Amino acid sequence: MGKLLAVTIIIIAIASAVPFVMHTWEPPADVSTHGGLIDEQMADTMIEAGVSFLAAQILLGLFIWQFSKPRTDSKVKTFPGGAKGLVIAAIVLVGVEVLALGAFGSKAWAAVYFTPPAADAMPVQVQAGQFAFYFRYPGPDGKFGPLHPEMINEGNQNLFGLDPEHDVESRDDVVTAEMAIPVNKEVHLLMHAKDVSHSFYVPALRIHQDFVPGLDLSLHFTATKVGTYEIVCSQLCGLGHYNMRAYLKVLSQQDFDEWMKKEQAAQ
Amino acid sequence: MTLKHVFLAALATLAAVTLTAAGPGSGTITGKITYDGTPAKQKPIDMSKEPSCASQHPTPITTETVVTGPGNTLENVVVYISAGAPDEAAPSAPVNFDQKGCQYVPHMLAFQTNQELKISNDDQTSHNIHPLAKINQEWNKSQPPGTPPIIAKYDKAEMIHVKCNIHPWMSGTFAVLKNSHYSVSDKDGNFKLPNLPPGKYTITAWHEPDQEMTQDVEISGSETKTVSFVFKLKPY
Amino acid sequence: MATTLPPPKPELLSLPERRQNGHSGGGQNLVPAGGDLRVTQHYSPPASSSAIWVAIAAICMSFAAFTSALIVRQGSSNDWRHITLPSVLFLSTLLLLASSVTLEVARRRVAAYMGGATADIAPSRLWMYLTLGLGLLFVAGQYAAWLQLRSQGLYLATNPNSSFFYVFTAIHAVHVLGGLAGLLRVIRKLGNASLRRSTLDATAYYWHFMGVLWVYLFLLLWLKI
Amino acid sequence: MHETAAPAVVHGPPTTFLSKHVFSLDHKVIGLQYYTLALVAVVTGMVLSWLMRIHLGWSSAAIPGLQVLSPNGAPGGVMTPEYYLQLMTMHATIMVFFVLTTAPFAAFGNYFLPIQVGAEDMPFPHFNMMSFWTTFTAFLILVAAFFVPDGPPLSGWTAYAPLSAIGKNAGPGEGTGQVLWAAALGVFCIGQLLGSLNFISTVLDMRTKGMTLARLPVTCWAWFITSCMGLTAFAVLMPATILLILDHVAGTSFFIASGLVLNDQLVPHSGGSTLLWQHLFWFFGHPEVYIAIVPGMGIVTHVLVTNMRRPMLSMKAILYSMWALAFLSYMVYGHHMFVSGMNPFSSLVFSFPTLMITIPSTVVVLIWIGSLYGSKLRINTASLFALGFISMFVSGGVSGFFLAQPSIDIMLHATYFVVGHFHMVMGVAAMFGIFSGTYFWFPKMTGHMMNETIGKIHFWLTFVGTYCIFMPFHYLGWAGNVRRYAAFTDDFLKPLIPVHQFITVAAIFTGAVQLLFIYNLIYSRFRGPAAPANPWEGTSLEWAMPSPPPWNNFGGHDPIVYHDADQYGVKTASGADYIMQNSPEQALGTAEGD
Repeated sequence: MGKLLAVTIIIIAIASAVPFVMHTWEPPADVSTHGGLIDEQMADTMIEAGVSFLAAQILLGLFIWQFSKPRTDSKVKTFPGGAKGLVIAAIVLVGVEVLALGAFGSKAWAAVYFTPPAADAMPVQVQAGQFAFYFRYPGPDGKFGPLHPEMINEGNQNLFGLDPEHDVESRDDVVTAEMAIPVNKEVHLLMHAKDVSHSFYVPALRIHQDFVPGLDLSLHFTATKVGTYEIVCSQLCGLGHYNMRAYLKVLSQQDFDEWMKKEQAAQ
Repeated sequence: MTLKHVFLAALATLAAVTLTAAGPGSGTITGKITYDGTPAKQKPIDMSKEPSCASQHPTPITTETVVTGPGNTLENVVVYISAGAPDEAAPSAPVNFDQKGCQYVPHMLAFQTNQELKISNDDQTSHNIHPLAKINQEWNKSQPPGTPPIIAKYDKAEMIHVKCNIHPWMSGTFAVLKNSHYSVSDKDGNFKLPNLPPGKYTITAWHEPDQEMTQDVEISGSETKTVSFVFKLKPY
Repeated sequence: MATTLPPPKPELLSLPERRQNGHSGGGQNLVPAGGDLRVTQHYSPPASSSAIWVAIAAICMSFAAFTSALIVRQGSSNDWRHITLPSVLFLSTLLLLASSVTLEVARRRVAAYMGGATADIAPSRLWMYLTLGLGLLFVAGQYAAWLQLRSQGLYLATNPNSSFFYVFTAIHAVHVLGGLAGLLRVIRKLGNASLRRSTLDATAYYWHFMGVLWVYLFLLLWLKI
Repeated sequence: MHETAAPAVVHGPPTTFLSKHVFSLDHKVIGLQYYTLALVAVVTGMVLSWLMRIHLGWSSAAIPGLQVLSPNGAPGGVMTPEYYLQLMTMHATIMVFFVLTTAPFAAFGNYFLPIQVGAEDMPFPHFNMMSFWTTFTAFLILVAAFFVPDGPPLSGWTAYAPLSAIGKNAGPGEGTGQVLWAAALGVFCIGQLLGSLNFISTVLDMRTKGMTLARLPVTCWAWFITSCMGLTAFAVLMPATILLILDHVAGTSFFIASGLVLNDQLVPHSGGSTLLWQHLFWFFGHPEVYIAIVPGMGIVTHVLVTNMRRPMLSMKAILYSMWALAFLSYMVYGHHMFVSGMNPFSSLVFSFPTLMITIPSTVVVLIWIGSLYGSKLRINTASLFALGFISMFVSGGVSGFFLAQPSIDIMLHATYFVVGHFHMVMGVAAMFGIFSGTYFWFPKMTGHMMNETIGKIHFWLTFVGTYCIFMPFHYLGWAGNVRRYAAFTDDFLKPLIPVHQFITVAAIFTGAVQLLFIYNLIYSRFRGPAAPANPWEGTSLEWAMPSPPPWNNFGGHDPIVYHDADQYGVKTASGADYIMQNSPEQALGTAEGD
């Protein structure tokens, strides 16, 4: 039965690795400027993790195979090198390797979080609420009008709580339910939560950031490929969490301008 | 069914008929709801988040907080007798409230206390019905597609704002009223309260979110009185 | 009656060391239930004396969590309004500190009694009751402080500072009540001569810790950091 | 050598039914009570997971009979999204608190810790009894959430504020249900604090003569380390739950920020901190994960060393690694919050200790595997589960390489990759530890042997089944499948539904297999052959007493300990290859070959 276990463990280990090796299931193709570093980091980590995983499982299997045989002699043997060798192996082969990986990975993290947005980045505000994202563009004046939470009324689509009657800046603000951005143009995303915690996850853009109620965060990114992508919420926000999404349209500058005109007309 | 039951049922039917059918000497109040000022612009609703609904509206529907008709008429105003008429038992027929194309049909639903309310989901997606009752018991239920209708009742009169938490643009109102004398203005702003026995009445016209106007009317005999309400509307 | 116990027998005072061979033994150090008070002092299981430090560590951890909550909450918004602490708190702080002194006096007297230095247990019980009384007064003082705040219109939810004030004082008061229950237990055991030295010490440490904890909380709330 | 005849009496023998079986002071009875509670909880949690899995595979399918259980949650048998989340919250809370914390730690720890240190009982039996009954009360409070009008909370076991703090306006179950949830956890903390206090004191003060710290069996160390973690972790969770309840019932604003709008209504709270809850919760939450797994590591080491018939290559390395894990567990909690909006510098700061966890984990795994080399491995159900534990621990552990890095977390945060990771490493691995411990100690606890054939079938089906369930979770997460979704309606998730359906089938199958285990438990408890005192030829003190042990463990005498618990693979005069801890016999040499 020991042999069967050994074989089972090794088969399971190899079978588990196959979909990763074959790229059966993959994240959507990257369309951001910063995503390359993340993908590289994922690939490197996959190699490290895959080798550790297979080595450990196969070694486990082999030893079970070998030493579960009933033996008549009373002798036991000790692993060559003893514990010391294994501890050193753990520290050097796995620990140092993984820490180095982490150190290199901070570069990818820094590319997202430790760089300021470009001065000419296009500001877009996103508001997450139960259970939809809404976006706001500042309009021709380049200014966002102030928010008045008490005025929020979804029934008449005052989704941000704008007060155009009193706030001049609000009058030209463009509120939309889908997000459109021009391709190859940096976007400065201002994140606002209406009610509870949400998250802004765009797998194709390699962007993932929680909304924090009471604390407006910002992100910046550049999309490099025209297309339609999904923005989903990944932070449990209530019963409609699964249905909380919006579409991100990456458009050519010309298409974007047209889209903006159409949205402005609809305000 | 025993004879007694048959008898009682017959008696009840008779009573109902005398109460509701136009007996001699019952009056009618009709009228038109109009507005003054500039109504708020109704914005188109972008349903791209729910493709199965968005595809049902080739041209986007708009919000329905103020629905106007030609000649400054105002739709979806509930007109009811707020004083002067006795409280009535609920009719046995249920009222229907549908969710279709991620929209409430009707937008304004008036019914009586303890009357059965039947809520159905005609869409391919889960809806959530969250009537924000303040006087009645508040509840919040989701309704996956293909599930039986939700049956509910309210035992106190109240104007209840109804929301779908999954689709935030969905908005409607339950007008829970104490008697059967009510009417919701149609697209020409018309309403009609028939079968009123003689008496002094206070009639109230209510428009969302919380605009309310009242007028006193006296009915003596089988007359038809016309009453108009003019709501003041602001663009914001 | 405990007060009529005879003086210790000399042979009982020279029992072997409690800890041997560099490790702490366990079960063999237990004494028969209801054993003689004079015997138990040497055989006392040390469990309660280490357990009390474990318990104190856990309580420290809880209040560290509360403290960090206070600091984070204070920084998270500009709605923090400093409240003036009710003046009765200064008095109750003194009461609690005084109770620590009286308990320490009581503890030393019991120790002296157990060690055979004195045969009179009555004064130590008096000091115990005094501690108990001061402890009760402290809790009453906290209650008075709450009333004082209420009269100023400061309730639990009025502002974050008052929220933390009520939470801190209430949770501390619950712990003090636990200490009072421990004191009552000690007094009862002293009465029927089943008190173990380690129980007494553990209760005393806990009580002193309540004092220290209160001073810490008081400063935290008073200093308006 | 004679045994010391100390009249050690912590408490007398039980005299009534109540004092024997219900309000027992006996650590063994309390251990069995904890085990039973865990068994009830795990069955509940597993049924919940079945319902969730069916819904995830076929989200519009009606589950027959569900509409009777919950007319609101499943009209016509079709689960509503909120009911899915409510079941998910309850599944996680029940599993984490009432199974993974109670079974390997409170149940086995209570039963065997005093025995293994050679004590008659824990030092504070009344606290011990209170510990169980408060935990039981906590379970009742939690389950009561099913029976309140709006049902249990839907905010997940992490209960992120402000969703969990605002009240019923935030969704069904967020009113009374969430308060019950928080109260249950607060009460649970009290129970575990009392338990930890007892465990720590037992190890420090109740060891018998000769039982030096160095001679403690590895399980004692594992429980001791777990208690130290539990003491600090639960002491932080309790304040958090108190503040959460106050936000609900007293109108305070600890966790609720200003200007929040729900259902077009302004929430009447202001200024609270959203991240405060996450910090408090994860400061508890990460050690909690180790509270679930470290006892399992101890049990597995104990079972393996007995069945390998040779000492571990280095028991010290395992012990130090467990301490290192416990220590690191407090420094890494921020890795749950990489994209939560906390300062991105802190993410990097939290990342490195997290990556460092690989070192002690790898050391333990390599010592286990290295010790297998040259051993005389005995294959029985207990050792099969112990070996399965290693395999699962490795599988669940390597995915940590990814999740420890903030940059990769951007892609994998809150996806099924995380779900696969923690289910494997703290769910399945910990369960394998529990199974291993059960098959190993059942003879001692009941006096009956368990049926090995059923046990082995149980192992094989469970081992393959759990891999079929949890490996695909990683593939889903890799493709960006967000967790905690009641249905998959997004374009990029729809193609993954067949994978979910496969997982559902595997989960139902594997769950059904567990009935074999329960049957085996019940059957063997009454019909199993009588167990000898030392069926596995073990060395630790639990094997030096009859099966099952008498109420006062060692019959009123304290054993004297002469050795550590690793005296396997030795030459003895009697020809046995082991020496028990309480045997004064000295080894004639090791039986080590070339």
